[in-house]
Amino acid sequence: MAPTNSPPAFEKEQIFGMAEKEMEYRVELFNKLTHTCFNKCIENKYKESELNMGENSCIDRCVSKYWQVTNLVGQLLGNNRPPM
Amino acid sequence: MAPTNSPPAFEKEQIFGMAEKEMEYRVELFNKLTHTCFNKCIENKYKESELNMGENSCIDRCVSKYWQVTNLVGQLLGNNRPPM
Amino acid sequence: MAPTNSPPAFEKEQIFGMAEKEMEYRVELFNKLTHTCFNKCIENKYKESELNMGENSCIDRCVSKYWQVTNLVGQLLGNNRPPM
Amino acid sequence: MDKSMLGDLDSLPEEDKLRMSSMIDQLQIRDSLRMYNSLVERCFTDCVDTFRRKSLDKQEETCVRRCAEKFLKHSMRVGMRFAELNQGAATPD
Amino acid sequence: MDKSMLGDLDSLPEEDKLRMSSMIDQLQIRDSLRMYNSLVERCFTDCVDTFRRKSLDKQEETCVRRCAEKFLKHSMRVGMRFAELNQGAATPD
Amino acid sequence: MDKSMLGDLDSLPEEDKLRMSSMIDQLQIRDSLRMYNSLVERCFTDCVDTFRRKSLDKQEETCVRRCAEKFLKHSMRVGMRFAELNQGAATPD
Repeated sequence: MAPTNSPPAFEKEQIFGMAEKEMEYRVELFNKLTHTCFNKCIENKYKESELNMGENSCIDRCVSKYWQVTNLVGQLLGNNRPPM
Repeated sequence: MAPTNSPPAFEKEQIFGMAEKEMEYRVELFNKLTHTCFNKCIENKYKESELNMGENSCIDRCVSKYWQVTNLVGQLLGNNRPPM
Repeated sequence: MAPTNSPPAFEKEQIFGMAEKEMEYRVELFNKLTHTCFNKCIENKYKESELNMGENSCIDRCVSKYWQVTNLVGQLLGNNRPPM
Repeated sequence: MDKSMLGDLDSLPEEDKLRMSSMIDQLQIRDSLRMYNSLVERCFTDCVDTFRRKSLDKQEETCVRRCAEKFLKHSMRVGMRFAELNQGAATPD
Repeated sequence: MDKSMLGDLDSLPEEDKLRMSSMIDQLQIRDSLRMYNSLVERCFTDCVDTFRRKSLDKQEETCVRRCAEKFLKHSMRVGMRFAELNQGAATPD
Repeated sequence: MDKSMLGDLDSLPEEDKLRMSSMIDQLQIRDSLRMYNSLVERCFTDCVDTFRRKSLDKQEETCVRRCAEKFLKHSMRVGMRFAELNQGAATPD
């Protein structure tokens, strides 16, 4: 960023705009991950309201793998930083 | 709301922000309801462009049940007011 | 637009708001088209990372037909201009 | 979606009323454009399945027309029922 | 979604902190309302399939309750795992 | 999505041009981040189906790579065809 001679109000808007997009991205990542792992791990007959042991370990692994896919796709897209 | 001593401009932004989110929520509720009941009630072969009697009564009941599910889930989430 | 006597700041906000909605619409159209044609044309076993000849020509026709459906639905909704 | 479902503006001061009304207009424009996009997506997905030519054939076109008309009628009916529920006019089974 | 996942505000000047914090609040409100809507959609889609009456029957109601409770527990667990990954606490297989 | 598809700014006064251009930048950033998210969701859904370990196996990783590369190529081709249609360059069947 230019230190002083640029219009600071406009520049600040840009920075806040970027920060907002970043946060929207994180929220969307979390929501997609949550819905996708629910689809993969939870049987949709809902015989009980507790998560059973199989579902719990499936969730943990699903989150971990989703995270890895996020990093892998990020590399392919040329991002040089982790998803968060 | 505090009557005078608080920064009114900032506070007003908050109120307008809340109102905007509320309205977005209502629009999204209506759209999800519309799409879900279309999926449940309308056969997707489209042999004619009119709604038949069976479809019409299915729609009415679907809207009614969707509304009840909205209220039920709202209770579980700890909302103490109706969906609108 | 009224030339001078109207409140220009408020009016300008309206115009920028409209322009923003239009652009969001175009982005969404492009994204829905892309995802729909991927579903229709690309086999999801991913045996290779290249598009084969059948997929390529399917994509071209899919885009063309999607465009026509956009125009057709636009006419039914009473739009008198093309989708872009 | 009917504008009246989004809120009652009468209690607001004039200046806020204008702003709130403009906000509702913007939401409605966004909503109609999204509806347009999702209607196209739905009718395309349900009606178009072959890609041997680049133009819609007669049968696909008919299907798309019916799909869109049916969706609009459906949407209007849902809107009426929805408005009744909002006004607490729901009657027991 | 936990607020702390959205960013660290300590390094900002006071005025910007207020604005950023308000932005985060707005995003969280929007996110909870969207979550509410999509939870309703999911549980309705999975649990309600017959439309011979206009009221939920006992079985549908039980299904919706379980679906919603299960989703909330699922979502909390995902949140914990997600937070660990964010903090680089992930351990090898 | 190509910036040029979003509009022609040449006719605007300088100040509005700056604002409009900034708006387009913001939409593009949001769009790329959304695209990233939905690409991950799609390739994960299509490629990962077993949860006996917490790391991707070789086969899943290959599938994700191909899926992402294929989607990007697909998306570029769609963009070209879309641009042609926007410019009215569409030719009959």
